[in-house]
Parts: sequence; structure tokens; C-alpha cells
Amino acid sequence: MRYLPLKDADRSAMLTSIGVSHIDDLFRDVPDGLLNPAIDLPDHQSELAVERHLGALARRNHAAGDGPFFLGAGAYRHHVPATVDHLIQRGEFLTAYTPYQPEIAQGTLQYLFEFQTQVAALTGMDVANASLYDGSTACGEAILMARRVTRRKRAVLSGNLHGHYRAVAETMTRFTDDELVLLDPDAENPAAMLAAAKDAIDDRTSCVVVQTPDVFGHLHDLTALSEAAHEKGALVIVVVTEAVSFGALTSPGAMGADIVVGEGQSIGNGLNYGGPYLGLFATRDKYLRQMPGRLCGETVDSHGKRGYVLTLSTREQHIRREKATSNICTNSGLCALAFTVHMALLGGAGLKRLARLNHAKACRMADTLAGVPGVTVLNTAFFNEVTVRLDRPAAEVADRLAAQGILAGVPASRLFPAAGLDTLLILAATETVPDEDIAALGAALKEALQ
Amino acid sequence: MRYLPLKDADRSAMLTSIGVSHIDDLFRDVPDGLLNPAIDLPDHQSELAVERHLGALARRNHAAGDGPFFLGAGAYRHHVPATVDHLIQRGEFLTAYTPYQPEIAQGTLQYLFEFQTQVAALTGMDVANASLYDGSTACGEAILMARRVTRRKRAVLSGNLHGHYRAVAETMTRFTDDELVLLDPDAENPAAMLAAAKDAIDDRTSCVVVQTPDVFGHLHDLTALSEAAHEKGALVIVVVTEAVSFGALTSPGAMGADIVVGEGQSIGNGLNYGGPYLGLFATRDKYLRQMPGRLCGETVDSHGKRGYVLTLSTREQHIRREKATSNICTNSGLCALAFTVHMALLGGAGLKRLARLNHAKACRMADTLAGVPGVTVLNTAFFNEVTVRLDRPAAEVADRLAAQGILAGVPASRLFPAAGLDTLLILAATETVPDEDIAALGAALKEALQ
Amino acid sequence: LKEPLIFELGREGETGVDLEGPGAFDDRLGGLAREAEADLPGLAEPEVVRHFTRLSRLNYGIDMGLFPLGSCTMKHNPRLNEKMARLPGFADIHPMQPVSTVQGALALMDDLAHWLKTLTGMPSVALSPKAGAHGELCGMMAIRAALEARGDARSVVLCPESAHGTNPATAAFCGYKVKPIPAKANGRVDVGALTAALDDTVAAVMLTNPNTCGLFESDIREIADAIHAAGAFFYCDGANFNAIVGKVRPGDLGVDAMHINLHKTFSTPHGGGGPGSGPVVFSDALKDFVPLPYVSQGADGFALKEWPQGDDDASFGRLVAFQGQMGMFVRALTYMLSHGADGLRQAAEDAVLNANYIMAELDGHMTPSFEGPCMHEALFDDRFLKGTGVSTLDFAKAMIDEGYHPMTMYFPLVVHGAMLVEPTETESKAGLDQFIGALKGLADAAKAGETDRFSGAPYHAPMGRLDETRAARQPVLRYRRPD
Amino acid sequence: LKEPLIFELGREGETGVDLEGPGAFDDRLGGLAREAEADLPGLAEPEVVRHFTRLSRLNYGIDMGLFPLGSCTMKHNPRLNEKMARLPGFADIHPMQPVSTVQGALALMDDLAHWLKTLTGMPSVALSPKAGAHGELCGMMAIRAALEARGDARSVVLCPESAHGTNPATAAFCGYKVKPIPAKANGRVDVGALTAALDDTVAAVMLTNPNTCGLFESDIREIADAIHAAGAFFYCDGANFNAIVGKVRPGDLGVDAMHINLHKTFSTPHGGGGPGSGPVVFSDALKDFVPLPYVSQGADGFALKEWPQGDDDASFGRLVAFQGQMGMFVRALTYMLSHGADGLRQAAEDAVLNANYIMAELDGHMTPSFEGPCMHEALFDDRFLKGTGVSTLDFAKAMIDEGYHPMTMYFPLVVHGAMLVEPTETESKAGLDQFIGALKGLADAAKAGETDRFSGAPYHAPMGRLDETRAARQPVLRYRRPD
Repeated sequence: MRYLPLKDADRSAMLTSIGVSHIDDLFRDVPDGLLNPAIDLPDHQSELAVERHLGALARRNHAAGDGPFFLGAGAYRHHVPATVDHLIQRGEFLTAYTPYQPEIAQGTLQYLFEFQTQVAALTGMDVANASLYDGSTACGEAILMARRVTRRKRAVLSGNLHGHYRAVAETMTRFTDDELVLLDPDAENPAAMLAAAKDAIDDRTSCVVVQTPDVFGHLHDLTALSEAAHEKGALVIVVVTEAVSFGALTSPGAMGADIVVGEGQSIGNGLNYGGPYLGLFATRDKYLRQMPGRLCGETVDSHGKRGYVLTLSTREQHIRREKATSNICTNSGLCALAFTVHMALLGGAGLKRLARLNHAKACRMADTLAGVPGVTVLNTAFFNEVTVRLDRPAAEVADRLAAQGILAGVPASRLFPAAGLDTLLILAATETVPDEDIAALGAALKEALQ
Repeated sequence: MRYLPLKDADRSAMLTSIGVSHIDDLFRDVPDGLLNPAIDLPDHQSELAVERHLGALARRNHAAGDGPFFLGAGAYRHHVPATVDHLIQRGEFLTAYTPYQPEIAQGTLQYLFEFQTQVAALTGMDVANASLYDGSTACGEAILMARRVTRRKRAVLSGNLHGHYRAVAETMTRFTDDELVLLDPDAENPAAMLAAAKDAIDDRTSCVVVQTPDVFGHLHDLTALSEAAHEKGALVIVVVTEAVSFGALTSPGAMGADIVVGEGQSIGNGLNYGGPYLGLFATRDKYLRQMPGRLCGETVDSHGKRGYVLTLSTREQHIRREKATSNICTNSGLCALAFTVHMALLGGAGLKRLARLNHAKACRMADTLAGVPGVTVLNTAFFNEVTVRLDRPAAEVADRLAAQGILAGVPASRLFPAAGLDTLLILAATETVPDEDIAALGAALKEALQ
Repeated sequence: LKEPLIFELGREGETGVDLEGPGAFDDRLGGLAREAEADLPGLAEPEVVRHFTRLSRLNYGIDMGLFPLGSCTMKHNPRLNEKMARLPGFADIHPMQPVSTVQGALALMDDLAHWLKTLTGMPSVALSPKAGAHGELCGMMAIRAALEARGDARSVVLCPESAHGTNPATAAFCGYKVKPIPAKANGRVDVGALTAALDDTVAAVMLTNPNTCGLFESDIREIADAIHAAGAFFYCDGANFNAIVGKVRPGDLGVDAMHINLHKTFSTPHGGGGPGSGPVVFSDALKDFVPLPYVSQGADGFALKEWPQGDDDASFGRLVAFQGQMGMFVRALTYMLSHGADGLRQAAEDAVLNANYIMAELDGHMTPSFEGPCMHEALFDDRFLKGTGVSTLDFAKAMIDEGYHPMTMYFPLVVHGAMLVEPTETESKAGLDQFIGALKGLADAAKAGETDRFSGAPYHAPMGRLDETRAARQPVLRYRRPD
Repeated sequence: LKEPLIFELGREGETGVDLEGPGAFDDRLGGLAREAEADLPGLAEPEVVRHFTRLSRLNYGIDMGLFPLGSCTMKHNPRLNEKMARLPGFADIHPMQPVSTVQGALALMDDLAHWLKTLTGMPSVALSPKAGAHGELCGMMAIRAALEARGDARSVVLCPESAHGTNPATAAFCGYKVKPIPAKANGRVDVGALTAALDDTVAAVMLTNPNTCGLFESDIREIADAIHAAGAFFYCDGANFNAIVGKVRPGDLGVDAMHINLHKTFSTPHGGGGPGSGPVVFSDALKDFVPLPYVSQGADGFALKEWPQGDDDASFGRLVAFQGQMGMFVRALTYMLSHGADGLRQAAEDAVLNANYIMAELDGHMTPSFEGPCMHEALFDDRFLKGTGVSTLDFAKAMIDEGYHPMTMYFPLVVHGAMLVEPTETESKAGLDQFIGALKGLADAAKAGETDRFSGAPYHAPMGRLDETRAARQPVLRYRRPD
């Protein structure tokens, strides 16, 4: 076994030092008859054989780069510079643990500090944590945090929040006594949806959760909603599932958000069939101590030199146990590093240009879609994603195009199976989409809808 | 431009510091009218655009992994553990220069010392250098070295030396007064070829150059040849183009070689369409000072700690200029590192098992080929490569199989265009060849030769 | 070696990324365009490479040496796993692609599930939890859902004091009250006390096995029987599965739910604190109470069940937006196929052998907390430092000067000044001997009164000891441009 | 930080590679089976990763900081280039595949050739040379072949004393006698002396331009004309092409042959001393005298001419076994496409600007050897150290303690105690300012008599100064197992 350095001679010598004669003497606490069960699995294989097996599995998937590709809905295909992957594979980053020994973990700690700064700047908030699992769990944690801050239990969830985020919030409050007000999705009239969310806020409301760009790609000015919520003493939680949009749109902080949560995958990280992803979580200074997750802070060492440590861990489970702000232990360190590196390369100026290019692609896509008979584009304001209404079930059309090698979008029914949105298709266009692929999409849709 | 950190503001400030007003003032020594010519080439492109362009070019090639593959003849497809490529991409290795400042280059120096030790052990020689460009130029350098050692000018080249190696030797002696005795290739009767080489040695001979496994895959016991050469005062240069064979075969040193040169690509390095490759060069202690190329040696630092430096550089061009042993400046450092890492993983025991597996695959291939009507296997003793005689031109057959996705072997006519070997095909089988590919080769050949 | 922050290095308006121009188009941002770009200076690519390369060199990782962090299982991370996870067929597929276009991905998840079920001897597995603590949540939610399904939610969860903090935190998250279980002098659960605490308010008992003292719970079958007899469920924290994989199946021990940290037992990299992955295996009693989505066999190959169907659907819901940590699934399966059943068992044996060897060799120099044998980690307490003026913290920091990452300190809480040493199976005997020698040397130095060597340690690290109190009292959590 | 050799770490019989078994077969090694396996102990994979990771950390590379090694052009190595070179369509193709199966590879070589020819303004290029010195050999062989073709081999090559050592060594390799060309006080070739030396025995003049003093040869057109008037050829060492790419075309200067170090100008990584790649461009007069093989346009796409055909074939033969450094071609073309014509010109300008900025800022602290402006490297001599007791070597070693790789020392030979500083275009102004500050500090310290800081330097490196004399006098060139 190529990963195991002990040889049989070592093993014998070590057993002798320990004073036992057989390895199973060390397992003597295992109940009788349960040691060394037969395991019906294959024995070890060469690296070549394993590569062949995995390679064969990988080839059974249609990779996004294999043809025209327009999927989004919470996971976006962007171009990640080769530098990013090179740097995150440095053994010192890849094979380090949580930086509990700061003297020999400044590499991790400093990039986490840089990450926190970037996330705070992008969201327009005061502070950000060192990442959570993903956007959906970050959203759930935000709802729980709002309860701790407001000591209220009633959370209003906008209807145009990503269907999976809504489902995760339901799960995370399933065994607490939180009450979720779940509004219906409205792809056709986003302003009405926002008005409904505003109307649902009352004196018992802990928070209102609203996404922009929303799951259908609509953009929202949340200023009025925030004012209304604050008037009632509720917090505003803004969800952003496409981090590149921060480069184009008024920041949630500027629109009055109290907590901003998001999916950071778009910057630095690949699609990876849904994971690992990167939960962004930012808030106002005043709510800091109710924030979940790891935090990195600046300090000095014994020589007075600036350095970084994990801090405020009295919020966390390893200190507070059942009284912790959450049970979270792991963050998404390496994904946060990828984000930080990519964001350092982009800078604010580069992110702005990238976002503009995304918007340009989406405008071109929207115009092409609008020209296809049987297709209605529902969005007037959007970033890099739009929703269209077709004259037949969207899943059927998407499957048909997939068979032709075109991954055309996410049917809304897959996110909201019971909401009667069967004819809606959600399509994204990023900088990775060449104009000819947009044309190919238009042509294929035209044919499919004839 | 993503690689250029200066901004226009920096440039202006720096020009001011220098005391000129325009960048072209710094180019004032350029003759009038020749500065800033129009360059009819495209402007800079995004990383994404460049990746697309290169990706499209790459897809126009049939990669070895795309189907059954049996090419060898001096370049072999082996499985390289993922660890190797990971380690050679560490920035500290990849972006370092020749280790002229040993205090901050011990990483490079120590692996070169390890590499030299490995090459010496594998070839059965006393010392090895820190690598040359490739096997063919190493062979040419060995011939020139033999002249320096023996002060004779007549080199005998075995007929079954790789055709390209022979051509390179001709080029490298074209403008010296060395005389090359070029024997004819003999794929059918390797013993006769060896006897002819032995007979060609006389009192004026500086060296005899012989390859084993030879270009047709035949193995040779060189003991008698070495004795004969040494009797006449000539050196024996043994060429090995498949480094994995060191794991299976009696070492050249044990058969009396004075210089062993080889192509090290097989260990740690990919096919890369022929380069970069790795020239191995080893010899006896007594000839050390006539050896070309860089050498790394052990020493101590100012605290008495063991360390490594480049040494014996009085042989080299940067010190000796026109009196140097060769004009070589660059070696194949990173390829040598890949070799060293792969070889460290294998160890002597692993290399032996790898070599045995190669031989087993080749035996299976030879048996399959022998069973195809119209095919005659010419080899009785071989390592991982054999030559077959077909009943029609081999290049035609190879092209036909290539069109079916099977890369069947190298036609001997491509190495020896004028030697009348048109019906010969040279085929290698390494550990990367699954048994079903051997069966597919047999079936395709059978059909092609019907 | 002082590395500035990227914000101190960068320049406004600079970028290290080239992009094609957007071409002509009409803006459709609906008046919501960001007014000022984010105040994040950019850097050219060479500057970025240097900054992060230099930062990395301030870190210690497994690739540099022994990383004996007990309870964390810092073992070798094979690069093959990284290579496989980057195949475009895995790395460049979207979580919402039509299932017909991701049959290989679903087959891989099904493969991984088969390995996990076979190795644990349990009939069902949920892959989607994103980390160990998330797996605990998944397991405890399944337990609560099962109890509610029988109309019996109960209110209490029992945990030993030696448990990872995530255990009580998770139980609280599910609305349970946490009660402690006492331990015996030999470091194991007191079965009598446990039995006495088990009544019809107890929903579950959460145990770690091998436990956080590095010991196998020898009464585990009796414990499981008592739990089941009380109508409760047995949740096992599988953080230490590395010690027993291939040797004992948790299913045979009576476990109802157990998470498996793929980044511990199956060597997906820790990455400086994540991402992890925490699949949960379930017993027959819980197997219907699993989260969505999951892979199933459909008529045309694999399918993905994403939403509940009908009232009889027992799932407690969706834990995360998509299918879980696919990148980690690829790495873990690569690791499993590489080891095989034989290699996994050998790995567990070697992990246990290495820990016992350390404990045996250091006995007399340091003070093992419990009688051996241990499992894959050796627990010491600070009795050997008594009267030396050297604390566990000092001792750990002095290890840095010897070229090692310190062991886990002050955990578990049940012994004084705990030092939990986990070498893992990927260390050689020569490497262990060197490590043992270094620890002996330190223990002897402490006893010989060489306190300077400890109180100021580390001396040979990129930084001296950091002021954690100041960090917490005056939190500075982001860079702000000086005025 | 002492890292043993792999032979001291490994164990006999150990291996870190798993292989399938060979199955049943009859050995056909003809009695030549190796008796004992090579005496090379093996290591498990984790040990190998650690060993080489630790070794790497003893190195300095561009990724860590400024690497101002004059004449070597240590610039940023983009990782995109590495990624492209690893595409299976480039990395996993065999040099002898049927040309129909490698049309993309040949197209890439044709693309690269087009860029090189356009940038140099020359009509032909040979891609196969494996490094700069190999390119020189290629160029000089073409010259000799062209001379022989006109029945006029000649016997002498003229080189300036400031030339790289490879120039005279190459000329000697081609059977020529080397004669020196004197320089003027301004660091450039003395045209009068050169013209006087040019007679009908002179085959070629080898010049570096920009020259190794970092200066552009201002009389280059006159020199070229004089060379051609004497019936000789003008070989230009293109090591310093980085300074002028996109700004001046060597073809316009009258050059007949010039090699281009892809690892300098086009940023393929130096890799600790190779592999390099040294394509050679040729003028009309030499364009038929090129080595084999080369890419040509055939009826069915690209073809490869591998062997001479007919007596009129002017090629001087084959330089290497296959087609050259394909891996480097991919990297270099990736770099060219990334920069484009505009970016390459900007890179040359920034390289020259950076060098002149250093020279201007350090003037007064150190002693520039010649009046400015320089090209992409600034040459200093040791006059500023006169009387300080500090040598160029000491000064260079003290730079290590400042966190920098030293500049090139004692080259070129034409000034005393030379220090040749080449920052390249991939340094920021802030980075240069820091570097300039460090050098000023050192120069001031030397003048202030702080000799300790220099004589024992480096103090902050993995090792102290190494005993090179001992290494040469008692050569130990390989590990041998202690008895």
C-alpha cells in the first residue's frame, strides 16, 4: 500500500515494544465476535486502475464545457484563472488544519482576514465571518441569528427566494419553535412579491428574508422594504446567490440590510456538482456577538508584530457547547482561499468589468430569447439571469435540448415543484458563454418550440 | 495586461526620476527609423480566450489515452503518479534558476545529487551528471567525450542504434574531423549486427556505440563486445532509450560499459510530443573530468553542515569558454526532478516490479501478434518492445489503424528511410496497455492484413 | 518575514485579470447599478502569486511533517485524489443539470454510499451533510423525526463530558436538553450510571467511539441494548472511525446513526479548516427518516429524489441547497478504491499501532492518562509537568521549535492539561522514533528546570505567541484603509 | 532544517507505487535479467511528498520575490502556461504518431513560428534546439553549412570579451578559432577594430544585442554592413531579446541568425536549470540551411519533413531525436497570445523602464559602469566598494539576508566586480522601491564599515556559505551507503 510507510518488520518490532504479540491484542476492547468482519469490497488497486475507474465515471457526465451552457439558479459557471487553483494546491494551505496554533498558521489566518475584509466590502457591511458551508445554510443561520438578536420567532421569507434555500430554512427550524411565513413565488410580478413581503412584516417578525437578484433573475431595490422592516423592529436578511453581481449592483448594505448571506462559489470556485461551495455571512458591527461561525481577528505577537488569530470563540460550540450560537465547527477554508485569490486578482475594478461583461452576455441572451416564437422573457431588470415562459412544460424542452448537447437552463418546477411554474425556464449567461452559443440556443429553442 | 504591474502613473513617475520624458528616450541607441515597427499580430487576449484557442488546438490531436496505443521507439508512455506533477509544480522548484547561489538553492542541489546517485545506480556506473537535453544529444556528447579520453577520432556506431540518435551524432560531428563508422541496421539478425560492430573496432577506434534494448527491441549481452573494445583501447558507449528497462536487465556497467547514455523520459516524464526530455549520462570515475554537463557535489557550509554545490565547473563553458568540454549551459532540471521523485517513489523494488509488468505486457502483445496471419515477430529476447515484419508496407498499415483509433507502432521506415525496412513495424507495450487493447490490436491487424 | 495585506499591496483600478470587452448593449440593471466599485485594490498576477506563496510559507501542513493533532486525523492527502476531483466530468458539472447528463456523478455517489454502508454494516446513508457537525445535525434530526413519527418527541439527550462540543450544540439545535453521562476511572462510560439516567424522556444517547480519550468503549453492546430498551436511539460520533474502519462495523455495535468525517477517515484535505463532508449512516429503525435529496435507481438509470412525495414521505427535509460535497465524494472514493478493503483494515491497524507505540515509548517520560491499549490516539495529562512551572500550553508551543505541530491541548476536558496525540497510519517508524525522541527531550528538559525553553516558545516560528485576549477585547475583524 | 537524502530515509524493498500483478507469462529476457535490483531504497508516498516539499522550501524562486539575475530574465511564470502544457492533447502525444493524428500540434508549431518570424522580422525559424546554447550551435552550423555550400568554410569567429561563455564554446564546437573583438569605453563594440579584424577568414561575428553590459549596440547597422561586406555572417545572441521584443526587429538590424530563449523572453519556467528551448530565426541568406525536422504545409494539412530528400537538400541535419521542446512551445505560445503584440511591446518597455529606474535611483550609492540609458539590465561594478573590504561576492550574499536573490556577479568579465541587475517587467514600482532601498542600505552599510554584515553573510539562509573548493578538490558526486 503506497500510502502506508510501515513494513511488517516495523510492525513486529513495534508490537514487541508495546509488549503485545498480535495487532488484535490492541483491539481487545472490541466485543467478542465482532472483530475483523468479512468486508465484501475489492482489495487495493494501483493508481492507474483507480484513475481508469474514476475517468470512466467522469466521462459519463456531460461537462459544462462540452457544449452551450446556460444553467444558473444558485450555481454559476465562471472562468477561474489558473493561478487560483495552483495556489490553493500548495501543500501548506491544502494540508493544514484549522489555525488553532497561530504561530504556525499565519498563512491561513491572514487570508481569512483578507477574505473577511473582501466580503464586508462587497456586501457593504461592517464585518463578515470566515465562511460557512454554503449559501443555503448561511441563510438558515441568519434566520436563527435574527431570532437571537430580536428575541422574536417569526421570519418572513420572500416568495422569490431560491426554492432550496427555503427548504433548508424549513429544515433548520423544523425542531425549534420558529415560525416561517412562506410567501408564494411570483416570477411574473416581482414588485408584487416584494410588496407582499413588506405587508407580511409585523411586530412579531424577527426578520424578512429577500433575495436579489432573485431566483428568477429579477433585481430589487430593497430600500423601502428595509425601512418598513426596521420600523417594525425586524431585521432585513438579504440573500445573494451570484457573488459576481456584487460588481454591478448597489450593495445590500447600501439598501439597508442587517445581515447579508450569500453563495460565494461564483468567485474562485467551480461548479463541482453542487459542492463544496462557500457560504458568505456579513452583518453590522452591533450584531457581531450573535454571529455564527469562525472569525479571524488582528492582534500582535510577543514581539509586538502584527498577526492574526481566531477570535470571539466564546460564541462557538467548542467553548460554549450547548449554549453556542451554532453547532458549526468546519468552515469552507480552502474555498474561501480560492475566493480571496480570485478576488485579489480581480480587485474592485476587475470585478466591475467582469460583472459588466456578464450583464452584456445576459442582455444578448435575453434579446435572442425574446426573438423566439413561443418564448416570453419575464424580466425587465436583471443581472446575468432571466426567466422565460414557454408555451409548454420547460422540463421537457430542457431535456430535449440536453439530448442535443445544449444545457439550456433550470426548469422552475425543479425548484418549486408544487407552485404551478411548469412552463418557466431560468437561464443564466456568464462571461464563459460565447455569442455563438447564444445563437445556438436560440436556434435550438426555435426548433423545439415549433 | 494581467502580468504587468506598472500602471501609467507609475511609468510617468519613473520616467521623471530617470530624467527623460518618453519611454522611447531610453531606446535612443536604436538606429533611426527602426524603432516601433508595425507588428502584424493580434493584441492581448483574456485568459479565457487563450484557453479556448489552445484547447481547440489540443483537441485536434489524438492523445495516447484516447485509444489503444503501442508506440515506443525512444519515447514511452508510462503511468506517472499524480504526486510527481504536484511536486514539480511547487513554485520554489518551478521558478528557480540554475543553483548558482547554493545557500538558497539547496532544494535544487540536493535533488540533483539524488538524481546523480539514482542514475549511477541504475546504469551500474560510478558517476552521473545532472542531466543533458535528451538521450540523442547525450549520445553525441559521449562520442565527443570518447575522443577526448582516447585522443582517437573514429567512432563505430552499431546499426541498431535509434535512427535519430545516429542522425544527431552525424550532425554533432559534421564540422569536426571525427569519423563515424555507420553500420547498417539489422532487425532480423541482431547477433550479426553485434558481431559486425565488434569487427569494426580497430586501433584507431575511439568508441563503439551500441544500444540495448536496441531500436528493434532486441536485447544484447555486451560483455564480449566490451572486452574486445577494451583490448583495442576503445571505449564502450551503451545507449538505453527506455529507462524502465534498467529495472529488468543486467546493467550496462555490469557488461563493461565505459559511458552510459540514455533517455530518462520514461521515468517521471510524459510523452510531450518529443520534448522536453531528459538526457542521462554516466561514466567511470576515471573519466570524470572529461564529462560534459553540470555536476552537483557534496561539501560543507561555514558551520560544517553538509550541503551541496555545483562543482567541477572548470570543465564548463562559462569558465573555460572555447576550451570547455561542451557548449552546454542548460540541463533538464525539472525533468530530472520528475525522474527523481518518481524513482524515489518506486525505489529499486518498485522499478523491478514495474519493469516485470512491462515485460509481461510485451510478452502478451508478442504472443498476440505472432498469432496474426501475415505477421512475423522478429524478437526472441526483448523487454517491452518488439519488431514485426508484415506482408506489406508498415506505414500503410499504421495509417489505416490510426484512422480506426489504434496507434499501432512506429514504422521502421520512419527511422531508417533508406534502409529498405518498409515492412517492419516497431511496437511497445507498457503497464498502461490493458489486455483488451492488445486483443483489439490483434483483431485490427488481422482485418487490415486480410 | 512580514507580508503586507493585499489591500496594502494593491492599487486602485488595477486588475490581474484580462477580460474581453462587453461589446455594445443596453444596460438593463433597472437603476440599481452600483455607484462606486468595491474599495478593493487589485494586484497584477505576479504580485498575487507571490503574496499567497509567501503566506503559505508561514503555515505548517501535513506535507511538512508529523501533525499529531488528536481527534483531527491529519493523515497524508494523496494528490491522486486532487487530480480526480478536477476531472471536468466531476468539477465542471452543474448541480441542476438533467439527471440524464450526470449519470456518472450519480453512479459515483451510489458507489460511495455502497462503500460506506458496507464498511459500517448499516443499511442506509445520507451523503449531503457538509461537515461532521452537519452530519450530527442530520443524524439527530432523523432521530427526532423518527420519534415524532411515533408520537414521542422526548426531551433529553445524554452526552459524556468528554464529547466534542458539537454534540451538545447539535442536540440543543434539535430542541433537546443535554444531560451529562459520567465516566469511569478507566476513561469509559459508566454503564450503571447511564442505565440509571435512561428513562422515557431520553431521545438519544450521543457517544463517540473510539471515544475522545482514545479508548474503545468496551461495554458498547450493553450500552446499545440499554438505550434501545429505553426506547431511545444510539447516535455515534464517528470522528474516530479511522481507528476501526475494516476492523469493526458500527452496525454490529448497535449504533442507529453515525456521521463519518470524510476528511478524517478518508483523507479529503482539511484545507485550513474546511470544506469537510459528513455523510451519516443509519440503522433500519432510522433508514426512512433521511434528508433529501438522495440517489435512487430509476427506470433509465440513476435518479435523484429531490422533493417529498405524498404524505407518507418520512424525510425530515433538505439540509443543503444541492447534493452535498461532490468534490469530497470523488476524493474519498478515490481513497477507498486505492486502499481497498485490505488497505483500509491495514490503515486502521497501523493507526492504532502507531498510537500505542508512542504511548508505550513515552510512558515514564510523560503520563498517559489511562491504561492501555489505546486506539488511534494516545492521551497524556500534565502530571509529568507537576512542579516544573511548565504548562500544557508551554509544552505544546515548545514542540513547534522541535519542528512539529503541537498535539491537541486541553481536550478532552476530563483529564487535567490534556495532550492528545494522534500520529495516524501515514507515519513511518523512523518518523515516530524521531518524534518520540523530541518529546522525551522536552519532557526531560521541563523536569530539568529549563523553563526558558518553554515560557517563551516558540522561538523558531514565523511569529511569537499571539495575544488572543487583545484580539477578543478589541476586535479588529477587517482591514480599514488608514485615514 | 536538515533534510536527509532519500537514500537515508528509504527502506530496502519498500515502494510508494502500487502496480497490478504481471499475471502468468514466460520470461523472454534471453538470460539478461538483472541479478540484483538497483540499490535504491524506496519510500511510501507520504514520505516522498514531505521530503520534496521540505527540499523545495530551501529554494528561492520567482514566486517568492524579486530575482534580479542579470542576463537570465527571471520574470513571472504564468500558471496558465503550465495548465495548457498539461492538456492531454499536448502532453500525451507521441513524437512518432502519424502526422494525421497530430495536426493540432503541428498547427501550434506553425503558429509559434509565425509569431517568432513576425517579431524578429526574419523569414525562417528552426524550432528544435533544446536551449539557448543549442540554438547557438544550430545557428553557427547553418552558417558553416552555408559557407561550405559556397565552398568557403573559413576558420575564424569573432566574439566580444563580454560574450556569454556559450558563444566561444559553440564556435569551437563548429571547428572555428575564436578571436576577441575589443570594446569601446562606452561598453559597445569598437566598430573600427571590428572592421579591421574582418577578413576573408572570418566566418561569422557573434554579438549579443542588447549586449551583456545591458546596452544596445548603437552601431549595429554599420557592424552588420561591415560583416556582410566581408562575406561573413552576423550571428546575434538573442538572450536579451526581452528588452526589444516588439520595439525593434533583429531582421531590420541585419542579423543573419539569432536564437531566442523561450524561457527568458517568453517566460517558460527555468525549473532550477532547465529544460529550456532555443528556436533560431534565420535571414534569407541562411533560410535553406536549417535543421530537420520542420513543419511544412502538405496536401492534407501540415506535414513534417524529417529526412533530407535529394542532393539539393541544404539542411545540415538533425539536432535532436524529435521535434524539440513541444512543452515549451505550448507555454511560449500561450504567453504570446496572452500578451499580444501590444502587451509584448509594453513588456519590453517596462523591462527597460524598470532597469533604468534602478540605475537612476542607485546612482550615487552604487557605481553604474556605463552612462545610461541601459536596456533591461543595469550594470554596476565594485568601485563603490573600494576600500570597504567588502567584495562583490560579499555584497551579493548580504542581499540574501535582505530577502532577495543576488544579482549576477562577476559577469560580464569586462568590468571589475560586475553586478548585473535585471528586474524584468513583472515587478511593481513598490517592489522596486523596496529593492532599491535595500541596496542603498547595504551600500551605505559597506561604506560605514559594517563589514561583519557582509563577510559572514548570509546569516538568514538555510545554509551558510558553502565550501566550493572542497567540493571540487574532493569530489563527492553521489551518495554511497556507509559500510
